[in-house]
Amino acid sequence: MIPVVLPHYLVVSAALFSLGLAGVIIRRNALVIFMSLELMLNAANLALAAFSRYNGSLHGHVLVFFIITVAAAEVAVGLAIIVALFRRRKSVNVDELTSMRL
Amino acid sequence: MHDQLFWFFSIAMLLSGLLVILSRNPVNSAMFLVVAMCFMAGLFVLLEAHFLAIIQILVYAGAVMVLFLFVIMFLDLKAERRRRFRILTFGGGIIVAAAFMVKVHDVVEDMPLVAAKGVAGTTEAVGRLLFTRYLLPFEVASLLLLVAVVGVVLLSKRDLK
Amino acid sequence: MDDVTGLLWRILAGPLCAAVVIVLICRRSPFYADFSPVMERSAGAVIAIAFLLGSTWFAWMALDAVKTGNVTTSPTYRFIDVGDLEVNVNWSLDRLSVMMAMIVCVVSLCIFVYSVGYMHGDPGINRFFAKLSFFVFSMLGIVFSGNLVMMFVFWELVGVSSYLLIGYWYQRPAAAEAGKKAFIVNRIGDFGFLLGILLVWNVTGSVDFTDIRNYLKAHPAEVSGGVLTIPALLIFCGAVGKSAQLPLHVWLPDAMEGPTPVSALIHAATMVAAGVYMLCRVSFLVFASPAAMDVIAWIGGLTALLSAVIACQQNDIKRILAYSTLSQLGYMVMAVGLSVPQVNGYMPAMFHLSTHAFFKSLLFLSAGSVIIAFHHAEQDIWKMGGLWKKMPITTACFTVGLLALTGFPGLSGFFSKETILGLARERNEDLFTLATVTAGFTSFYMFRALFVAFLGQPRSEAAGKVKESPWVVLGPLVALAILSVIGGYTWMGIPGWLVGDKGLSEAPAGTNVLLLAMLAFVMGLALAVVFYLCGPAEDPVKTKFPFLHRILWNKFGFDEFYLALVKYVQGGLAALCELVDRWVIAGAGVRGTAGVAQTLGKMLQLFQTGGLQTYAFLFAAGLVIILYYVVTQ
Amino acid sequence: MNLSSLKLEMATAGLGMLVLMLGAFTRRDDKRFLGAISAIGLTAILAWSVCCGAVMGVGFDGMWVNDAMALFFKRLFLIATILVTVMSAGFAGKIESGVGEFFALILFACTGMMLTASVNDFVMLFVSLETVTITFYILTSYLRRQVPSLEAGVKYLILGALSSAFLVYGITFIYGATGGTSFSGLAEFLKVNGAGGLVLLGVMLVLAGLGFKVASVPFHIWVPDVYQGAPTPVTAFLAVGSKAAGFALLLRLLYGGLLPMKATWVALIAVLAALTILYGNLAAIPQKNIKRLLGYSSISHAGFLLLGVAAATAFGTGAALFYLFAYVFTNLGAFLVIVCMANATADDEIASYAGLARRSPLLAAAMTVALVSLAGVPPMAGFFAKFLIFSAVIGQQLWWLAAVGAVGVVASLYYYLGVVKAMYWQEPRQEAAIAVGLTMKVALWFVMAATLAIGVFQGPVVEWAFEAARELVK
Repeated sequence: MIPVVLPHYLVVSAALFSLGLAGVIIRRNALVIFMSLELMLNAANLALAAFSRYNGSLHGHVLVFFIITVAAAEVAVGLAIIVALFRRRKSVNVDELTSMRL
Repeated sequence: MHDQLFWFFSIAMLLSGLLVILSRNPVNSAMFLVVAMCFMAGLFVLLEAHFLAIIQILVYAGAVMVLFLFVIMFLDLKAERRRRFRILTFGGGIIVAAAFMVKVHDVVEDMPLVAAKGVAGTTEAVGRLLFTRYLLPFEVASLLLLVAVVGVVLLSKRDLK
Repeated sequence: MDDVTGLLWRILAGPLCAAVVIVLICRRSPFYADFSPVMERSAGAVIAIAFLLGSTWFAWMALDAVKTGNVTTSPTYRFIDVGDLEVNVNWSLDRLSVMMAMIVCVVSLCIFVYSVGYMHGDPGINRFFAKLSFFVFSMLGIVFSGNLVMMFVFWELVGVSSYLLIGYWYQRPAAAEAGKKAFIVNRIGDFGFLLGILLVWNVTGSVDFTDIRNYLKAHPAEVSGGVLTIPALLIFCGAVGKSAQLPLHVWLPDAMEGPTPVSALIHAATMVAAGVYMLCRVSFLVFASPAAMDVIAWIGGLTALLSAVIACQQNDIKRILAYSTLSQLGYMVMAVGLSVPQVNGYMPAMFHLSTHAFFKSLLFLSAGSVIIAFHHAEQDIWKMGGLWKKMPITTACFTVGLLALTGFPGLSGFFSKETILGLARERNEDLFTLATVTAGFTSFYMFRALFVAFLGQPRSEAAGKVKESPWVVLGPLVALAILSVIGGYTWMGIPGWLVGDKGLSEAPAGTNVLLLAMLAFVMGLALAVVFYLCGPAEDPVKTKFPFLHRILWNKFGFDEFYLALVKYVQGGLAALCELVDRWVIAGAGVRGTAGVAQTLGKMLQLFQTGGLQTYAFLFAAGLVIILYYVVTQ
Repeated sequence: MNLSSLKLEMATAGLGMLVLMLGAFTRRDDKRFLGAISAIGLTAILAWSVCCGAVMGVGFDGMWVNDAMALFFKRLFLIATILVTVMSAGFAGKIESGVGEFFALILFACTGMMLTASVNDFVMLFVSLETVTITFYILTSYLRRQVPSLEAGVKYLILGALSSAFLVYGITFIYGATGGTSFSGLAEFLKVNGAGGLVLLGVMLVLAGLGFKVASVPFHIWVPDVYQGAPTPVTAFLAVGSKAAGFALLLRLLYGGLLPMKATWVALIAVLAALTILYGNLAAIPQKNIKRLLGYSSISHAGFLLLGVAAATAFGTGAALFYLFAYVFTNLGAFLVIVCMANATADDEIASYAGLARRSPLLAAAMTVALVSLAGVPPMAGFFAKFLIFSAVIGQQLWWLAAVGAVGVVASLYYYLGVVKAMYWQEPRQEAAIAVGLTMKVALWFVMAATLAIGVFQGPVVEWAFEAARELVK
């Protein structure tokens, strides 16, 4: 078995990112889309931690810290908007959000 | 040991990730997301990012995912009804994601290999960096959190005052 | 050297102040409640005319100052200054600009006075005068601009005011549509103009007329070999739009939806001539590129012929004049293209421009006088007829204008047209032939209009009840008629003035040209006499009249050939030109462009499905495409 | 270099907190004066920035840079925010709850934008950009009783989060390749190693994130929907503020970090600019809703701005800065009219603008000035902006770009004039005159005068913009 090095972590991270991307595109439920976005951010975190390890600096860790902070804020705001939308529309499906088009 | 754990955590995390986007019931998605995050914390530990592993569990799995679950319960969301399968969106999504994956893989493959350098991401080390060099963004993040708090309160207030 | 910058400011300020003052005070207001009706009805006209008189006076002083020779202007304000690009507010004060300014002022004055009569009782009369004054301001701005950028700015302002005035009667959908069309078509040309300006700047490093001229003089080697062809042609694009040359001429006939004084001032005498003026202004640039001059000459010549042919089959009196304007503008543009820099320079073009300004506005105003007599309800010449008895002065004025336009000896148009024809004879035989044929058509369609609309018997009930217009309308007509008669004589000095110190050199081709031109005139006249003098109720070219056919058959044996020629060739040609005009150029060119844009717009909107998933997909797909293009190993 | 170099941002954030506090302690129906406080406070900060010279230089370990361009953008954001608060005061009647917070959030967004102007590090870029973006998520969905606002909010939220994810991933790769997060470190790396796969991938992902902010094709897709649904002052703020912030970051990154790979990004931005111009202008033609129309128009203006960036000279950058400045006044003028009209007619359909000239000559005039300036007709500010951009492009001999721009300009006339035509030459649906409040009147006159004045006496602004650009490009 080949030893695990940086590219392995990066490929895992890219796979997770792509999973998230696919989720954003194919899912209808706004909440699940949001979860997929979290997957994408997590993929970035993983890559950052890996780079930090192999670059020998902790800047990546700090960046992860900021990403987690921002993501938490984003999730809070996003869920609030989705809840408000649910109250008006009784649905969280994004494919029903087509009152504005063309 | 490190390598075996890496494969275990990675494969488990990716599987949970896959299940997040494939579960029809949002509660299941959320639960798989929590699982994925816990495996991710494991990977962080392997990378000697101890501080990150802890806040990954505390903030993500603990706070963020609880928020998700709370909202799902609050809105009383049921599993999605099976609907017309939209091949275009589905296929498009898969193709784009795969294309992205392939591109990143190609790029990563060509990277020069370097050995890991032993820098441990302890709370102390990260904290020192955070409060010296990264003080400015740290303060800006506080403004961001204030905005988020104000916004969330406003948007989710039930009554109109 | 006298610095007369202040004088120029005063010339420009007159109409602008008039516009501002009218907008500000001519309305209902508690401050002068008792005078409100006066303010609303007639104050605008008085203010506009008074200020314009002032400007005319100052323009005359400027002319006087230039005559003595020792004048200069100073740049007053730095307009743009960014590194390599520096534009000052500076002015051109020379023989060319003061003469153009005088023409603009004098013709405007006549038309302002005339408008008092023509627009009588119109509720928006103050608005009308404000816009008209604003137009005069912008036009004078073009005339005096000292560099290309300023000229472009005023150029656009003129376009805007023309747009506003064409659409003056906003109750008519056609008027709004015509205004928009004029504006958009003009902008296509203007964009070429703008690119041309930037190219000239790129080549010579300046946009100032004097600097460019000096640069061209100082660096003959660097600008030879066609470097200036593209810039000159792009600048010519601006003239193509504004002076309505092929293929952007489509807006001008539609612009006749505006009030007649507007048609006379803007779409006959001044604004459309701005393209020609601009070419003369940058003549040093145009003359530096023989290839560009050829293109210009041919476009001018073809426009002249095509429009003259189309005019033969028009029935709306203003449209006939509009096509005639196109045709005469074609002459001027052709003259620019054929100019001989060393001899008379742009003189022939500007000479024709000035005489044309007089007689064409005269023709339009006479037509307007007829339209007044029909209570703004009729413009079809086949519903008129017999007007000469009831409206002798109008008829006389129209005839004077007509004779001047067709180049009848002794009137102003004769001299200027002879100059152009002489030039063409000398420089390009093909274009000379073209121009002479055009002259024949010109005389044909103009006499057709005269015979049908003014002579013979009334063709409709309304035509029997017309009355001569009041003197406020006739006064300007007479003034312009006098100018149309005398404008071309040597003692008026227009050609001599334009050539300046170099002295006028006589065209050698004299009698020969004169003879051919007269032949064309007579042939056109003869044809018109044959077809129309006898007062047919309908156009014999369209419906073959048995009796007309018989007369022709009996009296002239070979006139059969002419009839066929007229009927098939000319009629067919006119129809074809009309068809090309309507469908190919207006259709594909203007409506088509809009149509293509509409369709494309609709297609692009297909992306905008409103579905979030689609958006996310497009976002990611776009990114992936970029990644695959840029990030290559 | 210390905290005093942050004084403008701190003052703005402080003002926001003050408004937040005051909002909590005032009666519900008396919150419009908060708008006045915001506007006056911002004006004071603007005056302060002009009077007392800022502390120039680089600080916070190279993370923060105060130079002429930063100051240019900060003033630009202050001016835009002042106008937006005035506009919001006119709009406040439509906000059901949280008027005070609305103003506070606008001020916080302004703070975020001002931060972006000085960014010189990817961590700072990410955090300040997110501050702006998250504030806009909230502002966009502020009318939480109205489905369009919420729909716009969700669309903006999800696509915005998606673009953030790409941005973050890009920063990750750049960090991985260069070992640091500063722009200058990136430039050093590129100079030594060239643009290899990993760093190039990262740069492209970051540019995609910024492309989302400036609404460049293919990351523009959110614009029409969000512009249409968001509360009008927020749309206006998005159109000028958020876009300008994106350009501030883009310029800073291109010249601070990516100068060694200039050839690559010039080609990329040139192509994207051309596509953006064509897309925005062509898709705008069939529009019926004025806000949506301005959404497409804002895409096309992003294209023209990118044209200036693609010229990649001090001239081109200066032209883009001037364009932004002109665009702020012009576009906000149009949105001021839309706010007044929405108060009177309750919808944003272009058909409602028919005969506006007779119902309110001031509104019609202001709208015409704005649209004509957007279309680039002299002597309005928009004309000189376009003129400078085209000069820059032609100066670099990018003929095809100039040609595409020309096509865009001609096409844009078609839809701008459509609105003008409706206002002046169509019968109004109803004759009732439209009342305009005093504040709005003053704002309308000011914006009209500014649009004209920048066009006619553009000297000082041009000088200012070009000075900033020269310092940036060097």
